[in-house]
Amino acid sequence: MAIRVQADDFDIGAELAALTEGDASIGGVTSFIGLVREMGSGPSAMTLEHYPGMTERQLAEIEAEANRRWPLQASLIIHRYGRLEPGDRIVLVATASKHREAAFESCHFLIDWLKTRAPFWKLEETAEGSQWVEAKDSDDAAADKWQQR
Amino acid sequence: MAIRVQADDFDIGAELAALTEGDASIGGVTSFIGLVREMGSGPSAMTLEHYPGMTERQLAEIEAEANRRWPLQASLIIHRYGRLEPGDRIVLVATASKHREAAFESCHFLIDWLKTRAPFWKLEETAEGSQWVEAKDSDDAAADKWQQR
Amino acid sequence: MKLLYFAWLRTKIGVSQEDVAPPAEVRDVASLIGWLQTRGPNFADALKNPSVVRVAVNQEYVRPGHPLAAGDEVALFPPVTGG
Amino acid sequence: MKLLYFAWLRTKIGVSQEDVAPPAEVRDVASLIGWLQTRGPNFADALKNPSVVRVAVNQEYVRPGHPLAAGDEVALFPPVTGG
Repeated sequence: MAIRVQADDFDIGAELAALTEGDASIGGVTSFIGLVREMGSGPSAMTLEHYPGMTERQLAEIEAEANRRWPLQASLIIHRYGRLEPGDRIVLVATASKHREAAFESCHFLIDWLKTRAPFWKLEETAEGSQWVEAKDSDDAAADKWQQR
Repeated sequence: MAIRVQADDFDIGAELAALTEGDASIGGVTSFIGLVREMGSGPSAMTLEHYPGMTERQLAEIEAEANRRWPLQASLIIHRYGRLEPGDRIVLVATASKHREAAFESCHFLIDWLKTRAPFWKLEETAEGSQWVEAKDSDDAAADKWQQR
Repeated sequence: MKLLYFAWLRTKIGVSQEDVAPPAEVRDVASLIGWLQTRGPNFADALKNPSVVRVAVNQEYVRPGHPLAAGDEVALFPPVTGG
Repeated sequence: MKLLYFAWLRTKIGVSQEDVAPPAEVRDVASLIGWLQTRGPNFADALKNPSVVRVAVNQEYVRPGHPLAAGDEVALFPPVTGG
């Protein structure tokens, strides 16, 4: 289990290799990479604000919950903050398990819960000035489906 | 869309970076890496046999089906053959989409269908000699759930 | 009591954190928000719709009825949009 | 007609591929398997349970009733175990 909150980019290949290093009981690794999307008219950068301290605590709680629900050999969450441009990586979530179902479900769970619980806020740079991104109902719905299990 | 069947290992970081390169409409990339698991008593290598020609054709059909079912910006399947040892990578499946649900579902679909359709066979080296791995009912069940959609 | 504001709550209020000593009748999160609304037009505007304000006490999410103590770290922010 | 065998079908039969000219009554996959079973104890053993044999004609999966033509590439193999 590992959590990192950082301004810098990360090396996907190195991170995923380190996740499984030395544990040959792992049969599958599922990962999700979130990227800054170009919105509507032209490139728009954004700045990610977060709540230092609470962020790490919430991510650790979400990761611990995934480890309670699924038999995981390893897990990793890296989330960036600061100014990011379209195409930049925002987040990496990865889970490793003996079997692929557990890896898929736990990885999906982590990103869904992170989206509604980890204290990050996106400030988008638009042609009309900076604008705080509004939370999406679809994110709440995605997180809720894991409550019903 | 890309398919590769090869004996050599692959570079996860480079493959995933290339998948999203130049397309800032991509919001999420889900990937699955399958690894050779150490079975029961001690390390056991394996040899993956395949059906050249049909393998590429089946993988391309599976990938085309995923692209019909989900709005994908990019997808990639790399599958190795030949002799592999515990901890070695066997397969990489990755899908990129504007939204994470499509990326997760299509990636999961690809590996489930690949497991029951792509003509690969595992020959395990055990203490009692080489043994062909038997197909798992759980793989059929995993693939079947995508039929019912 | 330490107060923290994030995202548009921070920009509307105009400060990111402050130390406050609320009156004795402020015993829970709901009454804290009620008191903050009286501290000026910036607070009144930022907190005019408490249903869109999320609150964490000592870095854990809490509900409006959550009791408060003098040494608490209380954060107010909009629904999160990371990931 | 080109025949290909994979995995334990290949090791039991002892060849990986061969060119054959089946008799005229072999018109579909099921009758091909019936004919192959008569070609020796290695074939009889490998094909004794046709329900565990998967068949591809020209690299596409087919069912036992699938018709065969002289120039077809026919592959016989056990259920796949890759990924």
